[in-house]
Amino acid sequence: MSGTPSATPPPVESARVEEAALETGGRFASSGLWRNLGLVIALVLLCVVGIITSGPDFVGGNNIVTILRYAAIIGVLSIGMTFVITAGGIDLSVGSVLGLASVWATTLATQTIAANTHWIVMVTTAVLVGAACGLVNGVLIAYGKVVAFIATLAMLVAARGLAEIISGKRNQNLENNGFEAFWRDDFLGMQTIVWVFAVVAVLGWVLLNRTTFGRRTIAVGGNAEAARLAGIKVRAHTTWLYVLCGALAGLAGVMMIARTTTGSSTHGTLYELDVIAAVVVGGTLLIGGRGTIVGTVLGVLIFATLSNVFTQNNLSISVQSVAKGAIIVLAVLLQQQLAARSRKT
Amino acid sequence: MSGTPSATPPPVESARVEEAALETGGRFASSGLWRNLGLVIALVLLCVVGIITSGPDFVGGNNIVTILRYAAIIGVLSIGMTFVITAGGIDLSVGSVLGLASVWATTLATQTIAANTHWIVMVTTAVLVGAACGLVNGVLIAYGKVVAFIATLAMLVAARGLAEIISGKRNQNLENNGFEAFWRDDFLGMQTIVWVFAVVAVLGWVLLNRTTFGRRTIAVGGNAEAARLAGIKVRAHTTWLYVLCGALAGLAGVMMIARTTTGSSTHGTLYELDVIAAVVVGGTLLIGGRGTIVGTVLGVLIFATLSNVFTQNNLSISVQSVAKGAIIVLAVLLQQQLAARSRKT
Amino acid sequence: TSNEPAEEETPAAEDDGGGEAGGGANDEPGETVVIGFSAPAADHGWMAAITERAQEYADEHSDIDLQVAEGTNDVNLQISQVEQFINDGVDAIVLLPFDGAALTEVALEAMEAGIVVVNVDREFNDPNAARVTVLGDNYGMGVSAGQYICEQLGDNPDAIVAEIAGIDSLPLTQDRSQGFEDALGECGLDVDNRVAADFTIQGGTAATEQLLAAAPQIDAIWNHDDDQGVGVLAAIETAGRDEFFLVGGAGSVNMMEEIQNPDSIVEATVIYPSTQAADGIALARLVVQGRSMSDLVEVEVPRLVQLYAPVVTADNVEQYLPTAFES
Amino acid sequence: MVTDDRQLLRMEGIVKEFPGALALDGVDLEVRAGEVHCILGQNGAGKSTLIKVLAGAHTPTAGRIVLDDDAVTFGSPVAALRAGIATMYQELDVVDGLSVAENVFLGHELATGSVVHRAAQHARTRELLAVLGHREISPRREVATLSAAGKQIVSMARALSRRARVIVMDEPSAVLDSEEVATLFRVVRELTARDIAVVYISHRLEEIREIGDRITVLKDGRTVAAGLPATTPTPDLIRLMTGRTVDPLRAVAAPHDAAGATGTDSAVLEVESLTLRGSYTDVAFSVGPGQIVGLAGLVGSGRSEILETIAGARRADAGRIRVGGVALRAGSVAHAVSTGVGLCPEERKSQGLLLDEPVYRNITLATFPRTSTAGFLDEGAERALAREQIAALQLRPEDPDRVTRTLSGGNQQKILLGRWLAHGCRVLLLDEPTRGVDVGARSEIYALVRRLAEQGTAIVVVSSEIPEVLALSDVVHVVSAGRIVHSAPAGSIDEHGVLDLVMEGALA
Ligand SMILES: Nc1ncnc2c1ncn2[C@@H]1O[C@H](COP(=O)(O)OP(=O)(O)OP(=O)(O)O)[C@@H](O)[C@H]1O
Ligand SMILES: Nc1ncnc2c1ncn2[C@@H]1O[C@H](COP(=O)(O)OP(=O)(O)OP(=O)(O)O)[C@@H](O)[C@H]1O
Ligand SMILES: [Mg+2]
Ligand SMILES: [Mg+2]
Repeated sequence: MSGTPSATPPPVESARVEEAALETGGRFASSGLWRNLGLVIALVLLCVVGIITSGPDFVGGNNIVTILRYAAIIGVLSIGMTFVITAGGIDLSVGSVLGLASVWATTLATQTIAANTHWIVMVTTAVLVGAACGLVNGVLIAYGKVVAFIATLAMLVAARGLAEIISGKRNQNLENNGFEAFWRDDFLGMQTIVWVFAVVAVLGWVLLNRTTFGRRTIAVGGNAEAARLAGIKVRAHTTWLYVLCGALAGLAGVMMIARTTTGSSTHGTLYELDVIAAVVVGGTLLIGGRGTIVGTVLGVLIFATLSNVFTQNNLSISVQSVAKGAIIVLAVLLQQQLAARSRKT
Repeated sequence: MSGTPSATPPPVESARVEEAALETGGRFASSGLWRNLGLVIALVLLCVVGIITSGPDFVGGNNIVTILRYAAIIGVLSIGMTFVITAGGIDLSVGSVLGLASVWATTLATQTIAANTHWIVMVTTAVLVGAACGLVNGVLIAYGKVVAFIATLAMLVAARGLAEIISGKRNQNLENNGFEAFWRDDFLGMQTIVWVFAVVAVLGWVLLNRTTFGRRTIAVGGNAEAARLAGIKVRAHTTWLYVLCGALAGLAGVMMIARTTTGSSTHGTLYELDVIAAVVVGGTLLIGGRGTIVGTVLGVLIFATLSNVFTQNNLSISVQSVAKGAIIVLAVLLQQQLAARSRKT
Repeated sequence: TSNEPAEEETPAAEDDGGGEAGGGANDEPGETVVIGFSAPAADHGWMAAITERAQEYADEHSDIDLQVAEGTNDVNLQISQVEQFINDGVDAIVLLPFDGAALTEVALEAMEAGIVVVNVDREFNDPNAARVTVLGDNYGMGVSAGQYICEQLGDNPDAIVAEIAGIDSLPLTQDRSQGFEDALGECGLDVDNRVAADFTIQGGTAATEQLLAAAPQIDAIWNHDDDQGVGVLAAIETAGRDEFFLVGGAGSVNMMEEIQNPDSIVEATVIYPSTQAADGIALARLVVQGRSMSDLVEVEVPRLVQLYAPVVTADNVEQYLPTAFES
Repeated sequence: MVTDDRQLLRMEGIVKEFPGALALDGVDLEVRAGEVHCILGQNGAGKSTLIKVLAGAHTPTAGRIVLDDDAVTFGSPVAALRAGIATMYQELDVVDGLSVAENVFLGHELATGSVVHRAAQHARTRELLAVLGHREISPRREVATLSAAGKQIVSMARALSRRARVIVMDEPSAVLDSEEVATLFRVVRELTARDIAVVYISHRLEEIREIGDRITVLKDGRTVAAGLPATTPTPDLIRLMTGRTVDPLRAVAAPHDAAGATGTDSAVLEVESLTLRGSYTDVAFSVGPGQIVGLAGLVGSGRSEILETIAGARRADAGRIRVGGVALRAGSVAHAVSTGVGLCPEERKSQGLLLDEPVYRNITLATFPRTSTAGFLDEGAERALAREQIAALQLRPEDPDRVTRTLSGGNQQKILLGRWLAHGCRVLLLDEPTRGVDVGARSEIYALVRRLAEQGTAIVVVSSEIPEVLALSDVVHVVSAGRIVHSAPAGSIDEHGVLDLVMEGALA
């Protein structure tokens, strides 16, 4: 393919080495430690601020749980996004797919026929709806060759609209006791959705770091042409990645139902930005080829803790925004300092 | 320069090649023709739909002007974005920078001291505010090596917050007759802002295609290392690109004031998505290295006409969203068909 | 399904509503009136209800041809929608602007073009920009909520009062909060914790959880908006807190059902009518057809109609349920 | 050191340290005006790093550069260019999105007030291309549409466009065929005649014989010999570079026995009337077990496309491909790989390697499904597998966890071979397997290819170095303008014969 040289060289060789260094620092293990160390420090700093400003209760069980609950949904979305971004793609539609799934599942649940069906049916529906949207994204991108940004932007708009049509812009109130019993219940002091996040994160880590699927994902993101010539079915794989991301968005939809007891076409509005921010702050490269689940989880927790600290201090939303912007940048800069340090060692 | 890695390469190598083909298709002229032909056809189709559904008045002067007025602001933002994306970067903050600039300029204008100052002062303020935000973005990205997506996302959040603080969340009503006289006046049947868009577009075209600045922008986006080795100051250049984009966002802020007679922290909310969509549909590569002003202008007009057609037909809002999603994808697919064709020739 | 009741009840409500307001004569079909309608994005129940009520009212009147533009929060787009209505030469434009000030100029253009402009809910900053203005009472909402809470807690000056606002950057939110603050001030109370959501359920849940985590002991909460109220209640339930009572805003069906339920913490909600736009359409029709509000002696339709913001409690909830909106 | 009047440039004790790698450890280089100064060294010896230091692309950790007897420091490429040092880098340094002319004048555009004089640039570029004997390339043409060779020409034109006193060429001949190289040398002679110094890096010793005046040899980042005459006998040079004595080509003087040459009956790979419009037409040949078939021809003759089609990376417009009797699914790399076809692509960086991944993951890229159980990876097994290959290929450094990007070109090439050795295939397709590979590594690679053949692998080699093809393969097919114009046992034809055939084919 004499055409490929034109497309492949990464925008900036040196910058890419730089970036790569952030991730690898010549040797693997070491930098991974350093990178996450940077995020951990950021997180600890936030907690310190929290404790100073609003007393030791900040790290008390209640507040921790609050933060985790808040983080859970964004978290599940971020795990899926990590895979897509690692493969060099992007999915702007996660937020509205979440909304669509929540509406679909609840309309099903609120229909008399389904009132007495088991809640598993509901969950399955949501996940399938999400996976279906992901499939459309994936096929458009991998086979239709539509730029991921555009294809998923289109899905963002379309899914939201479909959700509105289905729900008639009404909140679908949940009428399924079995569901409430399981999903809104606490287990070892944590609401189910927190456990779901934990499980998804662990499985995600295994999938990305310990399976051929994860390895293929990294290869596709790192150099798709090389992956293809090595016999990896790049298109099929890409499609599966978006299906995975969509299915997780569907699951997140269920979690949103659990959290709010309703399905609504407005669920998940603008989540895509929070999710991408968390993933990238976590250290996954937007140019693809390198992804870290641990980093993503830390990124999610940092943002969740951040807004918690803000509310604890009763800050005005506007001030929060300004501070948030500054902190995002500082977090990334800190991270880079440490990564650079790690390269020297 | 490290802004460039933030460009989102499509996951599939072949997709990249395909994309490159969109742009080059063997020879420039021909493919340029083909690519734009694709967009022109899409535009014509939309107009045909418009005429069928709402009579010949659709292409009557009045409606055309309406479409152009609406397109003008997004258009000016898109020109700036075209440069940033061509250089392999991205600027998510244009919308909120627009809002900030509008607020800043109007607070200035509503201050008694400034009541009698010339409106030029106001315009200058807005543009400077925009440029300043752009400078921050540029420095963070080029020198701080913060991924463009994150840096500008932070700016998005921060600028919005700052705008709210400055305006106290009240919109600032314009009290400057000189300004109104010039900016809200018609000239040859077009409101001033339409002419501003026209001028910016033409200057943008010249800048990108006929000056060293433009050529170097493509070099930075296409192969930053090569650019560096050829003696181009990649970091400085990258910074200037974001300054340019910011300044244009400031100008767009002025246009928004002209259109609404108010400055508000809510101006320009979510414009970033519309703008990026227009630029990419226009045929500029998100991975950088290729940019087209003509395409961008056509992209902007297509979206403007689209929502105009929608209003004409008073479709249900939700149906509109679904349709919009579908149309975006179709436009891109059509575009690719023609580009592929042009490669064969 | 959850939205069936709306379909059943609302038409009825509109009919006798129309009857009381307009009297027999005004329901007679007149010459057809083309009305352009533009409102912010129907991104939550109340706004959705606004648009649907308007649509329903138009459907019931054979002489109304309603043009509905894509709901949007982009003033730039909304302006161009109005411009299109002017181009199409509609008889009247019913406009619920995302931002009143921003659409004043284009509304003036419409008026100059001889089109009857009816301004709904968010006020223009030039009285000449509209022939009729139909306003909800945002400041009044805050006052009513504040007064109710004062009645309940008045005796205890250091009671903890929390406020869950809507989209903080909207002037209407500012007005509501201002009214609330002023009314509380009357009885020596103040807002101890304030969080802002965004009229969405998820926003309500998130904001409330944070609020509850931040304030271990609360006596009363005012939630600006019953749409986000669903999320607010979910969060309260999750936290298992019930030491306080909650006052809602806008007046959705499920909030009123909560009010009917004695062991719910929801004690009251302040109505913010979702029929404003429908009323706007009704008035636009009358103006264009040169009719008057026949219960009034005046032969012209008045230029300002401000709707009342009553407090709904267990005592009077039956009276309001029929016209409540499904969030 | 003694400075004679002709001396133009001197580099003393240059040290360059990268995080985790000491690339240069005290290099001395001394260049005279009007000479062709060759730099020899194994892959990873530090040649490219040295010239990047000279070009201001890297700032040296230590050492000084003396130009016209006064010390200079190049903070940036611009500084070096101003000082009259123009460089053609090893990695193609052109911008695809720009036209040929724009690439040539990138960074020093002909412009007034930053408005480009396109006409002037086109005119000047046309002259430069004429000098380089490539009138057919239009200055307006977009560089993305040029083949690798075409791009090399463009960066050559760029170097010429500068008013340079020293022109550095880092392996310019790597992507060129013998015709192109001849033109290149003509140009070089014209330059030196104008008293311009040329620093020339290549792994092809015969080129150095032909063009070079003096030679500096690098080994492991140190200068092991400076200012040798170009007449220094090959064995000495090789010993200096590698510390061993090898003559790559003789090392593998192919036993052209009948067994190797025939074997069509039991052919492993059979290609029938294969056609890809715009690249090649009606290509047919077959490769028996243990047979090495070479495709000789000029750059752009379509050889890569043929290999890529066999590997399933391209879908032919017509024709059939069979491996061991099994017809390959057209356009399916996965199927080709699973049937035992492996391709070492021409552009190793863009088509072959995950540059930011560790070496072992690149070696196991086609194999990791096998080292895994039920989809779960066993990195231990992967590393073990990788270590075997690293040892077999004598990869430097011998570290499976090293990030691939930081290895030198030749070592990267070895990784690609290692990938298919690890995978083990019945048909191995090698596109320019020794491009940019040093003498030592070459002989290793040749020996390796031989060994594979002896183990029964069917091998197809594409190379622009005709002697290489002739020495390595049993049967040679001469490709010209997308057609096989001649097929013969390698023994029965020599370089000139091949070139004549190519020319005829091109004319026909
Ligand atoms: N960016 C880098 N980071 C770390 N090490 C590097 C980097 N670039 C080069 N090196 C190391 O420096 C040494 C010299 O590399 P260089 O490319 O100069 O070798 P070379 O002589 O040009 O080899 P070749 O003939 O294959 O081009 C190698 O060991 C390589 O691994
Ligand atoms: N990017 C490209 N765009 C269009 N045509 C190209 C491109 N690259 C190569 N070609 C054409 O495809 C054919 C084969 O090119 P290629 O260089 O792959 O042949 P080759 O024999 O493999 O040369 P090499 O010895 O460099 O491998 C030639 O006609 C060439 O001009
Ligand atoms: Mg080299
Ligand atoms: Mg080739």
